[in-house]
Amino acid sequence: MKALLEQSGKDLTKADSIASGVLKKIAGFRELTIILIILVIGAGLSIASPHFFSVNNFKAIALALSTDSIIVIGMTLVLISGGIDLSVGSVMGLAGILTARLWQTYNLNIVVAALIGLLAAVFVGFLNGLFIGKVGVNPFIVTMATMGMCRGLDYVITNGTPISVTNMPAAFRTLGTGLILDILPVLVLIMLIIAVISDYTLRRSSIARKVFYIGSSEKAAILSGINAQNVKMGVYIVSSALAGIAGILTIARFGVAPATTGEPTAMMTISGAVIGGASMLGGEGTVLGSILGIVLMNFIANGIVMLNISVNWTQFVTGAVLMIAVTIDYLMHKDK
Amino acid sequence: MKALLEQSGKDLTKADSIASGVLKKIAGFRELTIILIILVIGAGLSIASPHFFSVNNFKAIALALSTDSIIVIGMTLVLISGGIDLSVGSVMGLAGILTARLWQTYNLNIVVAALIGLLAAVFVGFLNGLFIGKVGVNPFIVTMATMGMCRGLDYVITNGTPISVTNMPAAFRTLGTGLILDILPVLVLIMLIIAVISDYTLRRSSIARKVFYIGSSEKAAILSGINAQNVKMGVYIVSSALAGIAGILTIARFGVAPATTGEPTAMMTISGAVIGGASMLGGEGTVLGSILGIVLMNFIANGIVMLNISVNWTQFVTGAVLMIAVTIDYLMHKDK
Amino acid sequence: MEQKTILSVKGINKSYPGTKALTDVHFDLRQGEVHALIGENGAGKSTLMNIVGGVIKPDSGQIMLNCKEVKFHSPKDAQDAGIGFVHQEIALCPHMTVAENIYMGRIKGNILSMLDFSELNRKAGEILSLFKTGITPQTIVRKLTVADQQVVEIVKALSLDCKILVLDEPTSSLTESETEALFVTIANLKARGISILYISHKMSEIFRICDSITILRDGHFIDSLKVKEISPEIVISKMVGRNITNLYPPKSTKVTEKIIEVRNLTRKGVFNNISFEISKGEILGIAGLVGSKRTEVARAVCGIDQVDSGEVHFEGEKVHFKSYRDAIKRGIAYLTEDRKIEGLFLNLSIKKNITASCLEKVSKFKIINAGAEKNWANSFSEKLRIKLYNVNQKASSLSGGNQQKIVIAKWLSINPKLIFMDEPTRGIDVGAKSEIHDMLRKLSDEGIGIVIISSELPEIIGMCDRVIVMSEGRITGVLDAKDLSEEHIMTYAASSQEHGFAG
Amino acid sequence: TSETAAPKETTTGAKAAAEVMAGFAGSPTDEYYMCTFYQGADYWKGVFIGFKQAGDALGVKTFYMGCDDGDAAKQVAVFEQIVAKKPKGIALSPTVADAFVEPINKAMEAGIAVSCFASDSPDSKRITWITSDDYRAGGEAADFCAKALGGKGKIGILERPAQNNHAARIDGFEARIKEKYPDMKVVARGQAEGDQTKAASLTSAMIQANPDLALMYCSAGMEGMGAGTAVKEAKTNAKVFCYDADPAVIDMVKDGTILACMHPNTVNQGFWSMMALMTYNKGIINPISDWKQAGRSPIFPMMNNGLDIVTKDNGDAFYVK
Ligand SMILES: Nc1ncnc2c1ncn2[C@@H]1O[C@H](COP(=O)(O)OP(=O)(O)OP(=O)(O)O)[C@@H](O)[C@H]1O
Ligand SMILES: Nc1ncnc2c1ncn2[C@@H]1O[C@H](COP(=O)(O)OP(=O)(O)OP(=O)(O)O)[C@@H](O)[C@H]1O
Ligand SMILES: [Mg+2]
Ligand SMILES: [Mg+2]
Repeated sequence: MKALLEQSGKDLTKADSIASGVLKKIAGFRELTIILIILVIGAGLSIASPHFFSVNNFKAIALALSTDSIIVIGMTLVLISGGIDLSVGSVMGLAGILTARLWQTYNLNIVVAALIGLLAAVFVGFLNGLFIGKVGVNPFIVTMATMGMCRGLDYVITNGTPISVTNMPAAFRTLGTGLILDILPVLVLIMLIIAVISDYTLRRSSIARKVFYIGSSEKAAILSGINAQNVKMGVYIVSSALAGIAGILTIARFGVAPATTGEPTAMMTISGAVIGGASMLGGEGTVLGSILGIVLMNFIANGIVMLNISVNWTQFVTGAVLMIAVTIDYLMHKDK
Repeated sequence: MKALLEQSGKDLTKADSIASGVLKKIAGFRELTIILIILVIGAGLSIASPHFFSVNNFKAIALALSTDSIIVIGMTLVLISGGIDLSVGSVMGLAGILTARLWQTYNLNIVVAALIGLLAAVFVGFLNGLFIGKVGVNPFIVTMATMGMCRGLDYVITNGTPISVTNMPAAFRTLGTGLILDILPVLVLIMLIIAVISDYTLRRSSIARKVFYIGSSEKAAILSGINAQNVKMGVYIVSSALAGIAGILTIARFGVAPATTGEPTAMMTISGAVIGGASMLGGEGTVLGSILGIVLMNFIANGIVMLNISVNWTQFVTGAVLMIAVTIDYLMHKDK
Repeated sequence: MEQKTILSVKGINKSYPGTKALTDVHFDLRQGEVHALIGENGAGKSTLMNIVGGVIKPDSGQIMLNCKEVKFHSPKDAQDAGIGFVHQEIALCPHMTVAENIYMGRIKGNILSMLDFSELNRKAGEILSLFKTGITPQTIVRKLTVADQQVVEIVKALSLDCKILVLDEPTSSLTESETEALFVTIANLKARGISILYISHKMSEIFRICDSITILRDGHFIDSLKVKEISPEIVISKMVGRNITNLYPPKSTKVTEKIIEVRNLTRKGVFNNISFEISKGEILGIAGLVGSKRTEVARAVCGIDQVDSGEVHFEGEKVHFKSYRDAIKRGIAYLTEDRKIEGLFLNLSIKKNITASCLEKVSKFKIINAGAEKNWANSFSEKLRIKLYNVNQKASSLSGGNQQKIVIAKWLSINPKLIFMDEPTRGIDVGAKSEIHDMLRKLSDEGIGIVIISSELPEIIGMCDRVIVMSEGRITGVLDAKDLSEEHIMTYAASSQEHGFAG
Repeated sequence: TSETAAPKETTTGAKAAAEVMAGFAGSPTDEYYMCTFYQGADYWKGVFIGFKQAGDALGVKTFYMGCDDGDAAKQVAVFEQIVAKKPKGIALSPTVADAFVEPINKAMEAGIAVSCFASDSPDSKRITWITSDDYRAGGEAADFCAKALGGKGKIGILERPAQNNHAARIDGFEARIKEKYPDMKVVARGQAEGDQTKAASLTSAMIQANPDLALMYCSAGMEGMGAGTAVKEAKTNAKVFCYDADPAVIDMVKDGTILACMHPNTVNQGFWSMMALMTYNKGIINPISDWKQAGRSPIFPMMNNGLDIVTKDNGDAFYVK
């Protein structure tokens, strides 16, 4: 009898330890708290507003956050490398605007036009990488300068007037406006595909690990023979390229390319990434976390409309909720 | 004869070494290159435009940069501590708007109103310090949240409509509009006084030194017996207080308090400080350098007006000049 | 049998602003030999190795590898040429796992560049097992102690398939057992024909494992010798330019009143029931293996970490330090074992580093007197013989040993009444070490309480008047000066039960 | 609702002016500036077209300068630096009225004529204000929308509350709704800060919260385009009304994404600003014996440059080039 008891006792402990192991694994999962916070906010909104928890609202939110989610992937990479990229918004604008201008005024094939737009974005990333990685100038200033230059080009190319491309080929516009099975926007699908691939790549690929090495300790990385210059170059190119893709998708969605496209993007994506656990000092960050950061911000924005909060209070409430959310997130990770 | 030669040879070397010592001292002076760059841009503009080198233009530039120069001092301190303060612009707005509302709607004495406005700013600094210093949340997110909250309050207090206070007591408005000897604006004088005192304090005071220690290595600072929490608290309070002062001076200058006051301020002051040698990683920065950074940015902006650069090209030119300037500055400091 | 020369450097010069680090230095390294590079702090050893390792470029000079001249433009070039390097300053990525750090620089995935982490961890675990430490490949490096990080550094270099291995003070933070493991590995490598360049300030090590020695002094080549043909005394005199006879100062003569008494200090899960006392005039040693929680005890007494129970009596009065600041105010200081992260402000000047904890001493009305601060720093750098160009130099531009001296200067600056020194002479050359030891004895004679935590048993034995030995967070033995020997200490350090000293 | 001539005729008007008023011409060294905030916005382009046409006709140099954002301090800095260049006149659209009182007065004292357009600084000594009157535009927009919706329905608003002229567009609209259309109700308001993605997110959230939303009223074109896309994506029948008839907006009006947009006659605004400045400088008109002593401007205190509502039917007529 005693033996039996002991036996079952042992099993219990074992089961217990497995359970606690799983629990630990889950608790150690960096993104858990932010997911919980998002769920809590979501639950609150579902109770407070009958319209929040609906397929259509989620579709709307997903559409709203898809381009930022694409761009935040690049931003995450940049932050992990220990840098910052303020130029994403204006690069996003540039790619879209150039594509629109080439198609509309110069009658280029839309695919060719989009490729050139993307190439222009990549070129800006190359410039950023050149000055930051090779020359060694401060990333904040370099990307602020390229931000200004690209935004300038956005004005020059549009001449201040939004370029209208509503009549672009339907296949192209489908990228921004299409719906799959009448429920999943193509844009959201594209975002999800990019996100899943890059989340996996960031965790698994040896090239992406190099970005972590550099951000964690550039000196150690260089001493170990990692070519920090090239890796940084790559990081800024990826960031710009993703911004470029987002820019092209944006014109496909709206059918218009104004010079101001992407003005709030840099702040939005930096915040999203930092909320999601990326460190401004480098070495830390995940794609999942960053996208969750963007989701959190969009939930707050959506909630404000759902709860019919007055325009004047919008920014106050956003700030306050953000403060509470990140403080909770921080406190829950403090010991780890 | 030979002895004589040797003698003089020796002396020559000595004179040489004194001269090179002085040269080294000057060359070692961090702010030298940026001063040179400013002088070169100034010289270029003087040649290109007959209006640049004029008392009125310099007065206009000095007025334009005075509030940013006050705020950049706090930003420098924050950056030295290894943090960042995105809330300065909205705090600047808040102090001015609250002062204006208290005076205009509640008929408070202007001095009392201004003190309350300043107190509100200090309180925001306290909040920033609390969450960043004591709790330990990321400075970017905390100040982004307080930025949102203050901007929100700015909208709530103004209700979106700029508060007009043109008829404030003359003595108060003199702070913003007065001229000394018909040439030196009072506002510029105030800025200069604050700048000189804080430049000295930052170089010399033991409290300010602690900010450098924390920014250079927070761990080492704590293990040297420095109360990092309190120092950080202080840093954010100073930053907000200076932003508050700038906000009150702004309403004295313009006689009106719009909710948007200070929107570009955070970017402007961060850039100015970084251009002037402050490090986003902490531990480095001077008041003189940061103000010179602001001067540089204002020279560029002024040059665009002076040279009648077309609106569409403004941002491009600003970005390009900035890129060139900081690259030169960087290359000249590279070896040191 | 004369082996062939694999590496030969000639006419190397390197200057920094204000300092000529190397002047016309040359030496030859033969295949399969262990070649020591020795010299005082700041003699230029690390600089020379950094040139060999492609980290910095010489102003002039040649590097011949297998009789062919090579020019390295980056550490990668040197690595590709078969040169492995353990740097003096730990250069790991703190956010990443041990395994990832070990394979940093050679990390390669499959065709899609995807990594197999379990394979990576397995391989890392294999090499790590050489050192019998508790380090697991999945641990995040940030969470390791300096000692463990040093092991990782070494393992990382060993895992390289190199022809020449440079070890710059690899044992400075290792304990005996890890040092032994390293020596076994070095012997294996040597047997495989790999050449090793070995920098250390520990003569015993050099005479145990090295075949030849190159001596540098003030950036100049002094001599290259065969170990078999020379004695430590001669090496030291060639190295410092004078004779050093008495390595350790005489022991305490009179012990007076008690300074501090620690009773039953416990921090759950870390250490238990720690009791000891220190009196004026004696130097107390704390010995133990890495992980015996010596550091944690010292930190707790200083109020850096909080305890669960126990009492501290300082100067006859019960004290409870809420923070380290309180302890510093009372004159209690802790010199950290991790100088790079916890001790130094690398991008600030030497001057500012030295005065970090005593600003009030050089300022009036909270305004720092620049002259006074400079004098203060100068006087300490003279006292500790810090090799510098001027005190406005950044701390990062000093040699490793001189950086350690700065940290010591910082704490001596506060005129402490009691100081815990965690590995105080790590990386410090023999000459300076004996000066520091003399100074500690002098301070102790002046009535300052001194506690030395050291993994270097000779230092413990040579310096201390009383030693407590710790193991797994408990005090397992207390030894008086007359009973001090390596065997006794090691017995207690390895035991898990409390002993009184019997015999 | 169309009150003024189409742009084409304005051009003819400029030529006519040049012929009739030959003696009115300025000197080619005279410089006239136009100064705005959010300088890249399309709105100002139309204004500058008119400003430049008049300037060319009168033989003076015209320039356009401004600041990138809506920050009063920044715009004042640009304005004061323009003043330092001692031009003959400045046409100004101030971001915040009172912030410009002193700077305008100082410029006037220094002999530089300043007139306001679009937005105003009424307490300053500026010689005149030329505008389409945004408050009235808001009222007319309300009438138009009410008619299109049959006088009832829920309304969402996208606004830029800190900008005087945008605020007036909203205030005028709301006042008219309250006054005349009891069955129409504003149920949601938001600010998208000129970003179409934000505008789209806000609009879709508003539609989710109010599935029967009938109208999105937007104080600017960027907001209108974003709202239009969101309405399409949500597949509801909500209509979008906005301002700024730039070509992209007109395209969307024509394809039905946007119901209609308000077009202030910007070219006229610029043209008459130039004319007013010149008239003032040349002292051509002196309505009373001594206007300087009387402390008033010799010319009209305000001029309405008119506005149009651009719909599917008349859209083609409004492409400015
Ligand atoms: N970046 C630098 N700037 C200026 N001086 C430097 C720099 N790096 C090294 N030095 C100087 O070069 C000299 C040689 O330094 P090195 O690090 O080679 O000494 P070391 O022999 O390794 O000393 P230790 O035993 O203390 O490690 C020192 O005087 C040091 O201060
Ligand atoms: N029981 C243990 N078994 C194996 N390793 C341990 C154990 N406890 C601690 N360690 C290792 O030792 C480290 C803790 O070192 P700690 O600082 O406590 O040692 P210490 O005695 O102070 O040594 P030192 O004086 O060299 O710093 C941990 O990072 C851990 O890796
Ligand atoms: Mg060294
Ligand atoms: Mg330890």
